[in-house]
Amino acid sequence: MKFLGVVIVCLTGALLLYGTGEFPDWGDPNSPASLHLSNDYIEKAFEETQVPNLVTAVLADYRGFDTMFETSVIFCAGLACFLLLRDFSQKKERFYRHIPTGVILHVKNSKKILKVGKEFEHMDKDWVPSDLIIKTVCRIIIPFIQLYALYVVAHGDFSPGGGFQGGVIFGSSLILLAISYDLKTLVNRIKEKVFGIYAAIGVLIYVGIGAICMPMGGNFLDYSKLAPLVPGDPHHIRALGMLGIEIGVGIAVTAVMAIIYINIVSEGRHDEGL
Amino acid sequence: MDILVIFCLTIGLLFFLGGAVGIIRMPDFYSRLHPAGKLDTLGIFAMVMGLAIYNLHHFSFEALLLSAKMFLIVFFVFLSSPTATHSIVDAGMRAGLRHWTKKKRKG
Amino acid sequence: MHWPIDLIVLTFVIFCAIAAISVKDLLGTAILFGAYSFMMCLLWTVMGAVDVAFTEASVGAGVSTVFFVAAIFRTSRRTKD
Amino acid sequence: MIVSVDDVAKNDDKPISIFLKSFFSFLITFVLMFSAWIVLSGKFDPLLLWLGGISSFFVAYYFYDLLFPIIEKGYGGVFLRFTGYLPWLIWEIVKANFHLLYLAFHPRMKDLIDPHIITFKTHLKSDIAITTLANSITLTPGTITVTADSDGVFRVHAIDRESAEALPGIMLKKVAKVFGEEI
Amino acid sequence: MTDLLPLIVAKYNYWLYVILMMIGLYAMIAKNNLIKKLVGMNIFQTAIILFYVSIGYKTDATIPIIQNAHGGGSHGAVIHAADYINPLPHVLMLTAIVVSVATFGVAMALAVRIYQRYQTLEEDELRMRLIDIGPEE
Amino acid sequence: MSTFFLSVALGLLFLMLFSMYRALFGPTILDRLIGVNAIGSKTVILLLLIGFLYERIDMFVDIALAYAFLNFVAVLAASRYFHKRKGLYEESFMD
Amino acid sequence: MDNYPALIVIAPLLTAFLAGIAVWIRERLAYPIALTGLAVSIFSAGKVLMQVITSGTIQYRLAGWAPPMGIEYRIDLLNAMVLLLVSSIAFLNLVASYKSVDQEINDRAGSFYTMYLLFVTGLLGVTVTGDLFNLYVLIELTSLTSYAMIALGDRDRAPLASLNYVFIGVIGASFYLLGVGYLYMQTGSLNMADVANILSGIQGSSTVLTAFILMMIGIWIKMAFFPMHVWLPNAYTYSPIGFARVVAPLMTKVMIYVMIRLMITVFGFDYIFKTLNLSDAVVWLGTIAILSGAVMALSQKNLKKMLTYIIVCEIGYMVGGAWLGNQLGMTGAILHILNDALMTFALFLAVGNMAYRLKKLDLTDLQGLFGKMPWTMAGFVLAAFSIIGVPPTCGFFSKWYLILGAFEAGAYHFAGALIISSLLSAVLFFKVFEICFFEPMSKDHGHGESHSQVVIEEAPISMLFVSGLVSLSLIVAGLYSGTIVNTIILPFLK
Repeated sequence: MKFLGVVIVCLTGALLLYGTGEFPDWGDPNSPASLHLSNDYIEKAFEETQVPNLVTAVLADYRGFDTMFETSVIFCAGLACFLLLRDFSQKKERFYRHIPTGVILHVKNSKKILKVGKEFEHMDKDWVPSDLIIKTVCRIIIPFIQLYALYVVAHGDFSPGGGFQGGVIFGSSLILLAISYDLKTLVNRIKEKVFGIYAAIGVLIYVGIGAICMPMGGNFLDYSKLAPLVPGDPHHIRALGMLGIEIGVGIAVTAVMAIIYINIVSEGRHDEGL
Repeated sequence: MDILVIFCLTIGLLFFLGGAVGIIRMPDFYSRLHPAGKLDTLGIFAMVMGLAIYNLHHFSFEALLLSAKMFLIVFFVFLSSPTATHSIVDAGMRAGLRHWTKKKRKG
Repeated sequence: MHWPIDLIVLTFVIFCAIAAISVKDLLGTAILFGAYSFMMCLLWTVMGAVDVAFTEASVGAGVSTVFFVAAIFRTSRRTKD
Repeated sequence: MIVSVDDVAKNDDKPISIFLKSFFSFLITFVLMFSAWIVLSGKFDPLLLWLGGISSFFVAYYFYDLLFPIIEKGYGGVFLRFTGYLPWLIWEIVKANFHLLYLAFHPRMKDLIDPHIITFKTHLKSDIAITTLANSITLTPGTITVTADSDGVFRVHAIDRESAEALPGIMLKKVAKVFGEEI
Repeated sequence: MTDLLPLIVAKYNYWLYVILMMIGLYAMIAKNNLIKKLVGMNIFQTAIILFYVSIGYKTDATIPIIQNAHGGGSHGAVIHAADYINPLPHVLMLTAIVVSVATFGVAMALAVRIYQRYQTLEEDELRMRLIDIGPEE
Repeated sequence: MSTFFLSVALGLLFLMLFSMYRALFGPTILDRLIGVNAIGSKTVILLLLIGFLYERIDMFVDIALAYAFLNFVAVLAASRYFHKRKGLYEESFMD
Repeated sequence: MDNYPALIVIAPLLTAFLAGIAVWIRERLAYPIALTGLAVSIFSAGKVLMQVITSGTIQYRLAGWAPPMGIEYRIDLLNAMVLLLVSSIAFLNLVASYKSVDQEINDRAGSFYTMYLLFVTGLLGVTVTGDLFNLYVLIELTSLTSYAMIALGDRDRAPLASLNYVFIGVIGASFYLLGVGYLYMQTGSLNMADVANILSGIQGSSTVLTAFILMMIGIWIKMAFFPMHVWLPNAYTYSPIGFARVVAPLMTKVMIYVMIRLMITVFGFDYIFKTLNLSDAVVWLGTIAILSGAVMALSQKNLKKMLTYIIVCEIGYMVGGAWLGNQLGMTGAILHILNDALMTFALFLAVGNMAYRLKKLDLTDLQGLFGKMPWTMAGFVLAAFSIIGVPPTCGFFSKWYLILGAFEAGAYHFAGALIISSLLSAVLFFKVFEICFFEPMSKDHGHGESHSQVVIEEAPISMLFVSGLVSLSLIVAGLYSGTIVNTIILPFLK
């Protein structure tokens, strides 16, 4: 297998190097790639969409259709993790802790499930007391990370960033919550159902905004036709449309990141994790 | 003004250099964490300070906010860097890594 | 103007890539993979692709590494090559 | 509003006061978040300000209990004293950093250092005070907090005798003063 | 030497991308551990992203975010195409990164599933286990 | 000034080599983790410096900030692994 | 109303997310939602086909931007035909799979339907789009859904087969993406028509050649053309039957459509057959693919796995036919996309019916099935005849075109391989019929009581109905193949 691998790799490498022979120089401003379409984008995009970040303008407007499927792909990944790993069966071996006394109960193979609440709480199998310092610091940092994520989503038009990046950062703040406390804190705080619904709703916002344009008399995703629905300057309607879809993307990505993390780290049982 | 910037950046670079040398030279994992975790933190502090001062060259309200934003980085690094260091040490302790001592070397 | 930085970072990237696939411990692979993402992010910033760099910073440094560690946590660190 | 189990356990006598406390913590979080938004955004577009308000509200509504789980009197004083504490801390950090720098570059470094672990007990109660002390210890070079539990017991890894002797000492006193606790 | 330098500077990005790609491809084909293969897959994908981003780069151009959009000359200023880096490859690569993360997540989930069932991630050991199970079904 | 920034950036990259050595050859996993953590902190500064080189610093601060956050998350996750799974494997680089 | 082209793709996409929400609120709603979405899609596809036949190529600008800057849909006769085919097969399979999904994945059926809709969306999008990069994203959407769905099948082997598919699929998609990058570097554009326009000026470039090779290899990996076919048999065999029935007929066919689209629209015949001299080699590869597929099918013991090797063999037909370099061969290849999709679908429907009752599909388990499930077996026989190429069924006609094309191009080896493989598949299917018909069940008495207690009866009516419908359509398609060639394929190739 190793030998075969080397042969295939060398063949591919040779082919690719052969292809580089006629490349224009790196950074050449007059290469065909930076002349044909890109000049049109750079010169017209700001004027037509009022969005200074050209990448966002192209991503969410000119090639918004790509981005829609990209979001679908993300949704799909979350759904796939759910479908593949989610395990609804209850574990027979359980650990409980009596909160007032701190006594740990080890229940083997019983059908009766203790009521979890004021007196008892669930316990992981390899239980580690969560570290006080990490816990406190994360408690302080997490709201700021979340605010920052929302800021990134909202400022996708003006600075680098956008729905996807903001969603990922928000998702990792939730992951941080799960790491610094334990997985159950996250799962109890935000239910699985909520994540599932949000993941779908996020993409639905995107597709929905696109679809509304059709009865308004435009093509799919043609935000300029939304002007009658939204108060404000019709000049900025495309920027507003982009903001709308980025919020959708952000919601979907947040939920999906959390779903993937929770399912992988707990093998789909949603009880204990990293 | 420029001199101040250059001074800050050089100091920062010096701290980073100390951190880098410390990482290479220290005998064991725990003592390596000392330069890595802390000299770098101070290095970030010094360098961001220098850059923030440079940013205020053309003074305006926006530039001030931008410098504040840079200091936000310092704020978070000051919070998170010791925590990360602590967490790594804790991991090392739990993993059962022995720390280097002088006696061991002599005996 | 930026090409010296670019070249050095690119060399680091290749070091990281080689190391990541040849370390005999999957957790080490995960950590080096994180470093690989850092370098990639830096590379894209040098080339002016700020959005791509942002995405890589958020994905590679944050989520991807965490998923990786989570998967290793649930499987095993052992590897033969 | 979400009331976590801990809160209920600690003050289950007056539900109204819980509501008020959580409302206050919500309000403080909101204000803090909004000012953070202003610093981050740097733009005063009405649309962006609205979005900032909504975002801050969102974060504050769902996660207010993270930043300020229990509101007690005298938070303002703590903030003030904490800002007074910071310059001293930074000065300590800088001073001690040069010491470590000297260690790192010293040709016979291995003779100078003597890593060992020390343990000491304090009477700090609140999480935030313990965390501040632990992080301050970690930040001042030569020492790293290994563990710190809620009883106030610290285990510290020190790189040489000199840094170890400075502990707990003056730093503990300062931190205790900031958070108004006994040593 | 003075002639060689411009030549190297002009093309090294493309050569190194090919090397990176070969590393990834080699790991995917020749490595025995499934997770190592996944890492190879990711390196392979990033190599492609590197290629695209290299296409978009222009010397002496700034990042593709219009300057002074809200500041001084909001509408009067003419935008010169040569001043800004080509945004299109960046857009494409954002999509590609997202796709690669999604694939990575799904592949991780699959790896966890396989480990649950077989308690190993080494390909040769997996093959042995499959023989133990017996032929079809 | 921009030449100075460039040289500072190159100096940082040179220093990164040291951390990189620890990350690539570190005898234990945790040494690698230290190396990567140190690389991360240098990267934050480098991002800012590149921002000054492009003279568009306002666009690069965001990335650096995100970086400072997320580096922390990754390191925390990796070290958290040891809180639950005991034992340090012996390992050797490239043989 | 001229939003039909968008509706074809948007309707299943929109309903997919509605179904995704329904999963968490009321899981039963997911199925009717999915049905509605696909029905709308079929309706729009039919409308679009009519429109294309009467008034020529349709262009649809997404987001209202003109083509090279925005993404456009460009629907000509070939597109429209494949669109209708894909949406109707997806719809019919959804009707048929209600029961089998319940049986196989009952606790998360709603999510299965969501995933299914996304898969179909991907296929439809791949077919309809006129943009090279959009094609990549949609291929990845299709692949990602199929990775997940395949892994849901057989508990022991499916995840591993799926992970292997992930690795190979990612290599394929990445090669395609790389090819697009090379093209973009030379042309600066991503729109197919625009790229073709620019390419006609720079044919000799080595970059374009590399791009062409990379894209072709990528697509071949995705369609499991001969040397890259290793992932296909395992992946399709172990996938859940409700999904195997749709992925087996559609995935590879759509990829062949993509190949033909790239050959005709982007690079152009002149470039491929005049500038490059690769066609002989590819036709030889096709020949080998046909022969090896047929031989390997013969050696299988599991019915489902046997059929997957037949798919590999059929891919050889189509790729070889398309690369013959003449009109007859191309006509045969395009007609075979249609016919083979129907044939494979009919076969897998029949297999699905069997699997619903039998659970195990080794050839020895099939004994006496003609008596137990007569209608299913009738459908199976019809589909088998079509694969062999017995005249009134549609398989005969496309093979006829392919053989004519091979003779015209002088590729006698290809024609020979076609005939040999027909004979081999005749042998193969008659072996299966023999087992199903002649051997009685009596042997099983000594085996144990469990086997004889399971009363095997005919499949549920919904599955049977679809199976019968599709099998009949094989004959209909055969009888009308002249019409199809004259109204759709020949005008398209002109």
